[in-house]
Amino acid sequence: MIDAHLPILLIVAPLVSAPLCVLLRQKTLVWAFAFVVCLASLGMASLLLVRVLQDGVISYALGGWIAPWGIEYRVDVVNAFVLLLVAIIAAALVVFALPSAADEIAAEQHYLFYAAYLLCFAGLMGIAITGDAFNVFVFLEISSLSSYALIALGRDRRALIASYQYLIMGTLGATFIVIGIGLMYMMTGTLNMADLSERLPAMFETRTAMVAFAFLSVGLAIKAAMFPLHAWLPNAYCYAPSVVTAFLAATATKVSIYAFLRFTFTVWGAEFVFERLNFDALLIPLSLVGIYAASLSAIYQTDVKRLLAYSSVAQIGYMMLGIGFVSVTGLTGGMVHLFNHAMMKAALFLAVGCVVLRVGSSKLADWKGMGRRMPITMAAFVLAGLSLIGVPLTVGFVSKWYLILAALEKGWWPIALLALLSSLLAVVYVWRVVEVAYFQRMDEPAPVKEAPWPMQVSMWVLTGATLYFGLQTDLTVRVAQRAAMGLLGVTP
Amino acid sequence: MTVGLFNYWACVVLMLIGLYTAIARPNLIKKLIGLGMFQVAVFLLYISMGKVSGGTPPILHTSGEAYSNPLPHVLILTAIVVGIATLSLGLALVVRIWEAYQTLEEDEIVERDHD
Amino acid sequence: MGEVHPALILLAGGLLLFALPTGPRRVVSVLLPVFGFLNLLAIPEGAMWQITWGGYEMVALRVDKLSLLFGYSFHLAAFIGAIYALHLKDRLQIGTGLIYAGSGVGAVFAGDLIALFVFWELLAITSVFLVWARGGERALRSGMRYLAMQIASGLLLLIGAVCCYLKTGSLSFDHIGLGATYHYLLLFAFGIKCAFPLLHNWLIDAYPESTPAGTVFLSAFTTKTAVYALARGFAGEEVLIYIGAVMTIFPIFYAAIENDMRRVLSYSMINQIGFMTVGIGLGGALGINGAVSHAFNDVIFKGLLFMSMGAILFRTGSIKASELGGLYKSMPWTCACCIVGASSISAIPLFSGFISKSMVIQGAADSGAVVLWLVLLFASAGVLHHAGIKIPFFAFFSHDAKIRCREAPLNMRVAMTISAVLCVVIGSYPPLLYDLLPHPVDYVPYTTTHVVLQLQLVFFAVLAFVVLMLTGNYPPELPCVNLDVDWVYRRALPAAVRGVVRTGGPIVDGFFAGGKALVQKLIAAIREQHNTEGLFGRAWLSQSNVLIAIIFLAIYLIYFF
Amino acid sequence: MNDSPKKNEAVRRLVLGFVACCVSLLLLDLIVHRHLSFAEGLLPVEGWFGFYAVYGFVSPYALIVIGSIPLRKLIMRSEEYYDG
Repeated sequence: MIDAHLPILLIVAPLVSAPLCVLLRQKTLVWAFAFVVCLASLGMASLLLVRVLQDGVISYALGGWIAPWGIEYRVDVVNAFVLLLVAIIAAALVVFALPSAADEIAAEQHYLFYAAYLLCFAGLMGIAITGDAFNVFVFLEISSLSSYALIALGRDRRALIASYQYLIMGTLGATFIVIGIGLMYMMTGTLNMADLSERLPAMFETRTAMVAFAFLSVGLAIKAAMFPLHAWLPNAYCYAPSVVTAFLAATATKVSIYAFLRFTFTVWGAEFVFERLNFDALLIPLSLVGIYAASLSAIYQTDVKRLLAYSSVAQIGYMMLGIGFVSVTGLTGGMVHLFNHAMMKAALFLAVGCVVLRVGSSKLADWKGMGRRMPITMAAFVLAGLSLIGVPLTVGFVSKWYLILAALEKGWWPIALLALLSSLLAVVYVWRVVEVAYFQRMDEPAPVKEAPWPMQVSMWVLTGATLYFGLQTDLTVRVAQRAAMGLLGVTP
Repeated sequence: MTVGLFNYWACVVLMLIGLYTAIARPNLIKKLIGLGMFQVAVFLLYISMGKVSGGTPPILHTSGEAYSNPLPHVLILTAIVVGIATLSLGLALVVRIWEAYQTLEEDEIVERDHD
Repeated sequence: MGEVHPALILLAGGLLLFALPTGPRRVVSVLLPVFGFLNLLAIPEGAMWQITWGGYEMVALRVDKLSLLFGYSFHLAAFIGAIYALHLKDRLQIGTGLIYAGSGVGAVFAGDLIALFVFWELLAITSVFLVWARGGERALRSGMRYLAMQIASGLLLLIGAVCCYLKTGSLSFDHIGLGATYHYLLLFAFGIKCAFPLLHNWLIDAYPESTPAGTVFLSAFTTKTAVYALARGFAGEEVLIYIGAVMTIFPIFYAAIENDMRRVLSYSMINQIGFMTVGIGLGGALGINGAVSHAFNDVIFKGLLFMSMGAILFRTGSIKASELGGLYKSMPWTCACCIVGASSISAIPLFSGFISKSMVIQGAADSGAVVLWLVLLFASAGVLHHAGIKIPFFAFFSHDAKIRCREAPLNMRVAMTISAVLCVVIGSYPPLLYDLLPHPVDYVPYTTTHVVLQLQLVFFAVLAFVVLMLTGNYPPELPCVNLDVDWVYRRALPAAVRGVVRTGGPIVDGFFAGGKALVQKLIAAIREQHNTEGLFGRAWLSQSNVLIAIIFLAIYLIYFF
Repeated sequence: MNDSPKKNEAVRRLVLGFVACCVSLLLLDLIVHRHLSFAEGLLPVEGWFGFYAVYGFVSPYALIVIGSIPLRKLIMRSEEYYDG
């Protein structure tokens, strides 16, 4: 019985737990509660993926109102995959948060932190699960509002201004999305995605359709931090508490890309977006420019968090590139990279979090001799960094492989070459950190002191995942491939 | 034609005023006001699209007259709530920023952190 | 056992070594190759370990006689190397050494090009640490040059693999042959690692810069993996005969005048690989058998020679022929082992080189290639000169350099003794090795004719050396550097660029200066735009963010319109 | 090789013994029945008396005298060549 209500439970559990956190107030109690909720969500999300892989699409009518009148939650391989990803990250990070948040966030704000964390989690899951266009906006705002609050919890006063700038951009993006959705409703009279996809083709010739898609895609591009709409991201990531940075880097932009995929492929359809509007001719150059510009910026950063933030912008370029290929291989590459990048970027930011806990700074200059001082943490950083570069045996290689294969499939070898060359830039910025950490002596020797074990555990779980999924690509690639086929409407 | 679409033109003008304010004013509160205007313009867009000319309010009564589409109005109710939340969060941030920097001009704030 | 992928024990165990304290680390480092070997014995032939890698099945393990032979050889080398390195407190060398060995094992058991590529790159990345372990600027730079070549090889392999997949839809690693363009990419990829002429310089450059133990590991795996790959993919390709013949000849000229003893051995290594390459090029049962059996023996005797030179370096701190001599008094045991190794590489009957090299030479005769046969015989006499005589003679005898040091440490002596015994045992009882070869062997090395003729060849070559020495015509050992292909990229290219800039007239000058200035400007511009103060690197004000969003929207609208 | 007269004497004997070995090996050629490596007619030289001995002596001698020594003139540089 409870089985049938899995989709809604997945959203309601964290959503309802958030205010409960505020009521509980006591620090450890709140943490334990949040931990249980995240674990339960992880369980439900994995169950959902298994069910979807077995039985196909699950449709859940909210409150018993049948779609298209009521709101429908619709789970297929694509979003089951994203849901699982978000749940894994949330569960791993809540463990990390126990010592890390205790260090970086004022004690009287802890319960608020966990409340906002759960709210953000609920919002992201909501975006992924819903089959209703307007609902996407609502959940988007739930996650965004809570993430503004999460970022503002950072110790540095610059966190406030970063959060404010993100708020302006986020709201602008969300409002663009509302405009897009409103225009779609105006044309078709429905908000249900499945319904929209049936009725929109009749409107393809109209100018309204074009405008609606333009608003939607720009709005989502802002939320996904696609170059050049990424400017809110570096500061937000840099000054937020470490655990928040890791969480947002691994999930928020990824979910936005999911929403972009959903609107582009399921609602509008590849035929309209890519054949009529030629969107790919815009997307591919933009993503390539983004990859290079952001990677170059990453090279010159003096703060490790900012460096990684710019690298995130570059990595989003790779995902967009995969989407731009509009082929099963390309989309598979994009989707796999979405998953893989979440793993490795979370692992990297967690390693930074460990260092911040012990050293109190993520400035590159303070990382001298870190290889000796925190060898275990730096080992994780290097491994995840190798993954970022795309070294074989790591997940990064798997996604790059598919992207390059997709480019070659189309015969676009210059793009394949450019994508390959851009890895060199990743080598440079990862090397900058490694060089400082391993080859520069610290000014005054400090004893070896690692971060507490909960942080180590969650960091290594994610680092291990980057290695495991690099070898055992069965799960990720197969699911991504099915998802890609589903999005393109190709029957396997 | 132009007159028939008057309500939409009004929305567009409001939107542009809001956006212009957000861009042109370095003051953090004025930016929020601009953003608020922009959002409200979008709300108006929704509401006016639900209006059926000559229709009555969508309240159940016996005569079979045309009535306005209630769904956009309901949606905008949600959006208004979201807008209020955004605005209040933004203002709360502005209060904290004022406490930290003693100024509300964005360029000055960035200048102060620049070292 | 038998269920574990053979590379896994060495790879995982090597990682484990980093975590262990010194005592247990020493024990485990020696036990690991033993366990690996036992596991290898239990693996059934033809077993496949398939990993679904995305849409397609990756064959991570393919076992047949060819890969097994190399697998045995690599485990043996890892075992001997681990014993040789026992005295070290440095966990980096032994750890990376065994992971490096594991990568080699993985590569020879790889069933398809992607698995091969993965281990191929792993070989490069792990081995460079053995060069860097020596420490110092020289080793660092040499290691960098080495790594660049190795990575280039890996990239060629990857591109070749992708092309292969797109062309044929399959990635399986079987006979490739030459035909399509991507076949040449693969040949080049293998060729770099195999030290083909003009691509060989990384070997001469890096191996002598490594630590004593590091060079022992290095000598065993990288080039032999390449030989395996050639034997698997390009058996019977005629072009390999010519390449191999050149490889047997040109290094011996260099070796005779080289001062660094380990560099002499590196040149002789290329010479030996030349014999293997010729064997592979000849193809057929005899050629392939000769090539791979010679590879097997080379791992042992070349390792032995590198070990003895490493022991000298370890004890005296020098490895230059001009500074050594007369060490037989101080290091008699090392001297004896070195002579056994030298006898093996010189293919003296009863030593291992004899039973494998002669197969290749006979293969050349069977195919009727007269010139090739003469060349190989020439190279065979030449190798005797540098590796067989020069190495032991200048290190242990010659004029006494008055260096008095202790004999090599016990563990080094044990390792060298094991290798020396193996050289003699395999040389005296060939079926031990012949039974392991991929093709059935009907070749009989020990015929009266063959033994007598080989002895004649060897003795008269030594006689030539004696005559040269007594008449004072042998090139004296001088401290020097000899130019090789690396001169092109270490000296000629930079000098050419400088020269052109300096003398090329105002136009060229201006062009280059302009180009240089342009590049400098470009880099400066990138830095300026992307550093924390620059346009792309700094935080933007929210007003510009909003403006960009709107401009972007406008662009979309105009574009879609 | 002029460390001491005693040692010189030892070296002289060693060389003499070695030369004796070489000569006896050469003479074995007369006794042993040779199997040629090549199929008949391809390289008849191979069957001649002392072919291997001569080839074994000449090739390294030539290698040094006309190979390595001129090569050395061409390519030898000081040890610091690349460091400068």
